[in-house]
Amino acid sequence: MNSFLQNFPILAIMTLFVGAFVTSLVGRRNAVARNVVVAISVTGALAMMLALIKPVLLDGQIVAYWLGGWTPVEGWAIGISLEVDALSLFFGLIVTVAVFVSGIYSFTYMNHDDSLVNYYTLFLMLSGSVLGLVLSGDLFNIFVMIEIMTFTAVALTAFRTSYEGALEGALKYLVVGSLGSTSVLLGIAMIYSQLHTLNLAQIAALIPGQGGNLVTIAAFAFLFMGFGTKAFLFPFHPLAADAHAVAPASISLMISGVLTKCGVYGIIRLVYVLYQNINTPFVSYLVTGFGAVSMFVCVTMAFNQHNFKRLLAFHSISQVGYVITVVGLGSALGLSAGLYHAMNHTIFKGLLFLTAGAVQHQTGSLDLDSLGGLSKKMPKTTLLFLIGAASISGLPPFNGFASKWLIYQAAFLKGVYDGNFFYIMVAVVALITSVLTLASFVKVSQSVFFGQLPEQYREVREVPLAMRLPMWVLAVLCVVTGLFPNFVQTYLLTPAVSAVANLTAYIDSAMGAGYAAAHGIYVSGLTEVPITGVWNPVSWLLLLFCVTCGVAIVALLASPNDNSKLHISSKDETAEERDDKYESFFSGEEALYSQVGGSDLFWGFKHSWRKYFSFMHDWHSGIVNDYTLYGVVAIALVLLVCVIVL
Amino acid sequence: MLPYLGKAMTNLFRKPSTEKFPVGDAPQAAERYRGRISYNPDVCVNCGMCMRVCAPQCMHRDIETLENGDQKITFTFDLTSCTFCGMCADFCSRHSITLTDDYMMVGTQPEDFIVTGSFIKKAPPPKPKLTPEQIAEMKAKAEAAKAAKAAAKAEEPKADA
Amino acid sequence: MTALLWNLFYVLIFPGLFFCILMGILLSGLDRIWVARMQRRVGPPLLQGWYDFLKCCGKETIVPRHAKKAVYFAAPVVGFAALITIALFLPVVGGKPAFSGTADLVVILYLLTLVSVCMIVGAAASGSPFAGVGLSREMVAMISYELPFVLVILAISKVTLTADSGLPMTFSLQAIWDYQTVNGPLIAHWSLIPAAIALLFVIPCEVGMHPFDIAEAETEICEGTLSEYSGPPLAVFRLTHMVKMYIMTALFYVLFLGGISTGIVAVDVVIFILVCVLLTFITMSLPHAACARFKVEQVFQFYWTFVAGLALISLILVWLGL
Amino acid sequence: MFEKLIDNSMAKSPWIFHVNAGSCNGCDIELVSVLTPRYDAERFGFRLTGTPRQADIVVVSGPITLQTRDRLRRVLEQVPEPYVVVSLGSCPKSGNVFKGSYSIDGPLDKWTHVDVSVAGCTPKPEAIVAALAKATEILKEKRKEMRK
Amino acid sequence: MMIVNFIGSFALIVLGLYCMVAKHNLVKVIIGMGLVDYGANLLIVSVGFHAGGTAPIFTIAELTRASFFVDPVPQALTLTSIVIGACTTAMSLSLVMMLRKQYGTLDTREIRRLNG
Repeated sequence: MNSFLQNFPILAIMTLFVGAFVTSLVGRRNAVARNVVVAISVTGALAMMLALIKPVLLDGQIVAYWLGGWTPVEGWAIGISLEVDALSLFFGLIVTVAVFVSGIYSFTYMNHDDSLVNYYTLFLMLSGSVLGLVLSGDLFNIFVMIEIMTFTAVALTAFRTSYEGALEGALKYLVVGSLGSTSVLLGIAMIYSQLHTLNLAQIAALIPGQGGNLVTIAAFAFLFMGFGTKAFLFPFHPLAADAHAVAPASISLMISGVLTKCGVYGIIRLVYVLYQNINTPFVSYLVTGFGAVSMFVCVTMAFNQHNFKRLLAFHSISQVGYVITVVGLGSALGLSAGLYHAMNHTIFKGLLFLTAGAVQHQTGSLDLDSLGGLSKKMPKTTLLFLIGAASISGLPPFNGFASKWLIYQAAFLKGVYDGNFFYIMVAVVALITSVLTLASFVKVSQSVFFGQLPEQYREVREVPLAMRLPMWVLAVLCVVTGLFPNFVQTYLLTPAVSAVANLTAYIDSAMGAGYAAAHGIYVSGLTEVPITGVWNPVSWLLLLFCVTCGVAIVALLASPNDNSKLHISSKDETAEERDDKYESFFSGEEALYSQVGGSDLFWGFKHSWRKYFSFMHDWHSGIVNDYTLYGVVAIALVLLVCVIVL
Repeated sequence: MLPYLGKAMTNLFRKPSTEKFPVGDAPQAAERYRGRISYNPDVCVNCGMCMRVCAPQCMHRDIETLENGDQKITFTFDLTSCTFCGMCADFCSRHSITLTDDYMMVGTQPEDFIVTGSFIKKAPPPKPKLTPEQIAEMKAKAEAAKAAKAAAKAEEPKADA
Repeated sequence: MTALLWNLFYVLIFPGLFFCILMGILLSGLDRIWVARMQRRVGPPLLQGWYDFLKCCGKETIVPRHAKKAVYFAAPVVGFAALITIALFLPVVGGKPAFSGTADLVVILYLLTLVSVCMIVGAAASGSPFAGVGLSREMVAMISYELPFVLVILAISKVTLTADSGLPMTFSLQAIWDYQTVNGPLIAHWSLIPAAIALLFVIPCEVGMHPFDIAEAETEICEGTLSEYSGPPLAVFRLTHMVKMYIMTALFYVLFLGGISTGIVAVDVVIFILVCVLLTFITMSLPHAACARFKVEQVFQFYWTFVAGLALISLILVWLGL
Repeated sequence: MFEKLIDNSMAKSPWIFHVNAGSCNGCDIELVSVLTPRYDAERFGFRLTGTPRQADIVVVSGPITLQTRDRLRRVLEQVPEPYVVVSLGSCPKSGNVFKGSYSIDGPLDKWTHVDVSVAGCTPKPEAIVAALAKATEILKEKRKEMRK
Repeated sequence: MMIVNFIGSFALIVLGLYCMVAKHNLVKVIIGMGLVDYGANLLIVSVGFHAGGTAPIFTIAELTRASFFVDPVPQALTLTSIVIGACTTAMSLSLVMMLRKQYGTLDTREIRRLNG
């Protein structure tokens, strides 16, 4: 390995942290210098991550870097390490791309706000901490990074202090999030008490020898729930919704696209690498069950929402639920499906949050009931939103479809091969959730972008190019990763999955060759499942193109060609005088107040489930104490069940 | 739902109950159907009763005086204004208005809905002129009658007593 | 070159455009005649769908002021194209789809969703409040039938997967067809009979035929999703509706009655067409004649309790290896 | 050739949109009865649509009341070319018994061209069928003229 | 002997959680957060304690195999954790102050505009 590349992980992290520091120094007076520093930091981090693709993802090497040169002595890791295998780099790439996009977007998006130095300082700290988390090879370092992450995320959530509910959302996030941090800390303490080490590789080597040690099992429960909190799993989802809805859109992107991925990363590391107990049926049930419940509950909660970003927030948790669900299957197919969906989720949910931010930036409102008809005023944003919505709903040929398709197959095949009905039902729930997601996004598109344009938004304009550019980056990624799943599979997912499976390499590259063998770690914890069926979107797309051409030819033949009266007639929106011919048909009435509110759109569906919905509405009471109680109960239950069963 | 399914299945093999109408002749209307108005000007006495009873005022009378002093009277019935209540026919003492059973009142022009008829009303013969003697005689007759009446009145109380 | 020509033939003529339109018009005409007969009416001519299509093509297209023009025109065409694409994946004759190996059941499920979504997006783009109500109903209908549909597909996949025919592909239609060639049609598999009944119920709702046409209730919400459509785009939507009848019946044929092959293509085609016609009668004409239009929540409850229950019974039976 | 086909289909698939401009419902019921098994207008391709955007024949019943006047005008504007207006019953043509009322702003001719009228209060369904048949011929002619 | 510490940390955590769940005053909720933190810190320090060990302050030359000292890592962890806890408390208190200005109350039952 090129020794120069060896330094890239720490350099990437430090670029962001030093960038934060420099920003606060120079940015106070000079906005241009500040923006330059931010741009250099995020681009630098991205470039360094990209430079690591070749050795880590393609060649399968593992970068182990010991801070201060404190390499292990006599088989004990005494220093702090950064250990970048393909899995870490996969998440690192997700993080840096999201950070890059969010940073560029912020330049224009945040120009209405003041004290931007604080914003960028916190933003870079957040990015640095997240990157540090996924690249770290040390458990306590992970805790510190989680704390910095939570802390900066809370500060950024409350950044627009005057915004309705911003402080409230931030406080709830902080209070309930502290439960998660504490439980991670307790887990670390317990692990340390038993193993006397904090290095991930060493823990991974030592834990199987612990057998039925109650303390490590309790530590497992604590760590699982701690990372679960960071991924906003089921009983913790209300705080995600509160925080997303009130944060600036660029930060919502970070919270949903990046912070939740840290939780996912933590859980994958925990169950696949540290404890290697994913093939225990109980752990599989636990992880999959949590994922499935959050997937379903959050998508139904999204039906009740009136706020654009709050709705997106619930979907965010729902999609993370998909990821956790398949991660819990414990098969190679499931893990690769989960990683694929995690990546796609960052892309499309980032895109959706940015379009929401664009709407908020131009109209000042996020209320689904009062917005409408913006497709006329913001056509490009509408197109971007539709791409994002189609992706998240899993419509072919966008990336959401490719990953969801893998998810269904993984769940179904797991069920069939294990002869377990539970996983079949998980597959069904996943499909139904997908349809409900679609319904929810139909509601958003109808009530924000289509329909009648309210009078007060007549003067709304398209967002500037500087804001559209990051969105286009994400939209292109949506299409590209959807169109070439084989490419993604070969170059990103397979290395990451095999890195997880190849545990000995992970341990040996940190602790020295032969360490894993000495502790009896030989084989991966993954069962290989053949991937069935072929999803080849390119040929499908060609086919669709051919057919569209055919249809268009027929349509052209059918349309009268040289007659003005029988042609398509339409009226420019800007025309001053009203022409009734081009008004919407509303039984002859003037269609002025005929907008169908977003919250009423699915009353037929909601009516059938009114008991469930009213229960859920009451359950999400908005009181901090209640949310804390749910969290405490969940942690206690998981702890109890883990100790009893494992 | 099942009985409906059974019914549907049996109906499938039965003859449709649809009229053939637009192909071929229109079917006969029901007995005493009130359709297109027919007006026979030859028996009309120009009493104007029909116009009085017509709620929507669908008929219109044109009186045109001819050179010889006769009047040409034209009745016009606007079918697009008629409610086909039949009141005109009922009140027509000479049965000059009747409601036929022709219901096919379809047209593209206003003329398609006009029923009209006219007749000549002969001018009455000129009145004879009275001489002054005749007038005086008539006046005297009137006076006498008056006196007789007064006398009869005077005798009445006596009869009661 | 020959391959290209063959592909063009597939797309434009045989399982593709021409054949789909032909079958769609035929089935919709038959359906309308049957319904008329069941109501003791004469009914429209067989080619009424074709006349409707042509007439709509000859009308003016008014794009409403609130509509998003590009989406308004793109939605019907894309939806129709997606539908034709499904037809290319169905191994209707001789067990060979025109484009094999590029798709399977999940893709078809999503393409069907795409067709509905195109209608929904088009309706949303037309900016009409009635279309807003219509698209929400369309969406609820979609949520309703998707659950039983998925359960049916899972049951079928389980059966074909666990069979010892050495087939690695589970969701592949080709594999399902091959399984049926060896083991006889799936409808003869008694534990799949509830699933077949469930799929029969799914067909009319998927197509949007009368008792389930809540999205296009013409008297109630003024044509709903199609409220603002006129001219050629409307014509394409009507055509989509008709072709969908063919696609759904053909899908049932492939899933439950596949594997029948006499070896002579013409005979196979005739059998296939007859089956489609019969299925149209059972699943669309009969409920149309016998039922009034359902309410939104009734559709939802019916599909998530009764039909999904049938499909679930089937899935459990299959699971138990029966 | 294609245009000829379309012209012919125009007469074979006329869709009706019905506007009630203050009618007493008598004519409306008779119009619906045209679609019943006995008269079965569907055999000529007639179909009641819910929106003027898809209409070929607009059937107006009722005197034009002040309340319905603007709505009627809006609906008539929203019908795509070519289309035919049929006035159903006596009211739209004259106002019938409501003639001269303060709340009537008729007749229909004041607001649009009326192609076919049916008299009667109410017309018999056979008469309506005949009127619609006439309307389809006019529709075809209109389309032909527009093409030229 | 360490059992007392473990019981103490357990008690602190439970007390803190009780505060967070049952108290409706935001300041008390934050005190609860602090208590949970302290409990966790106590646990970590206790984990690294060896009875009879010396303070882990050495130069490289003094370090031998026979040296017996308490584990330094948990103490480092605790220090870090205490710092983080202080930050969190400061942050939450500042949020509480601003909330008080905006909502005019500290009662959690009234600070629930984001719900449902």
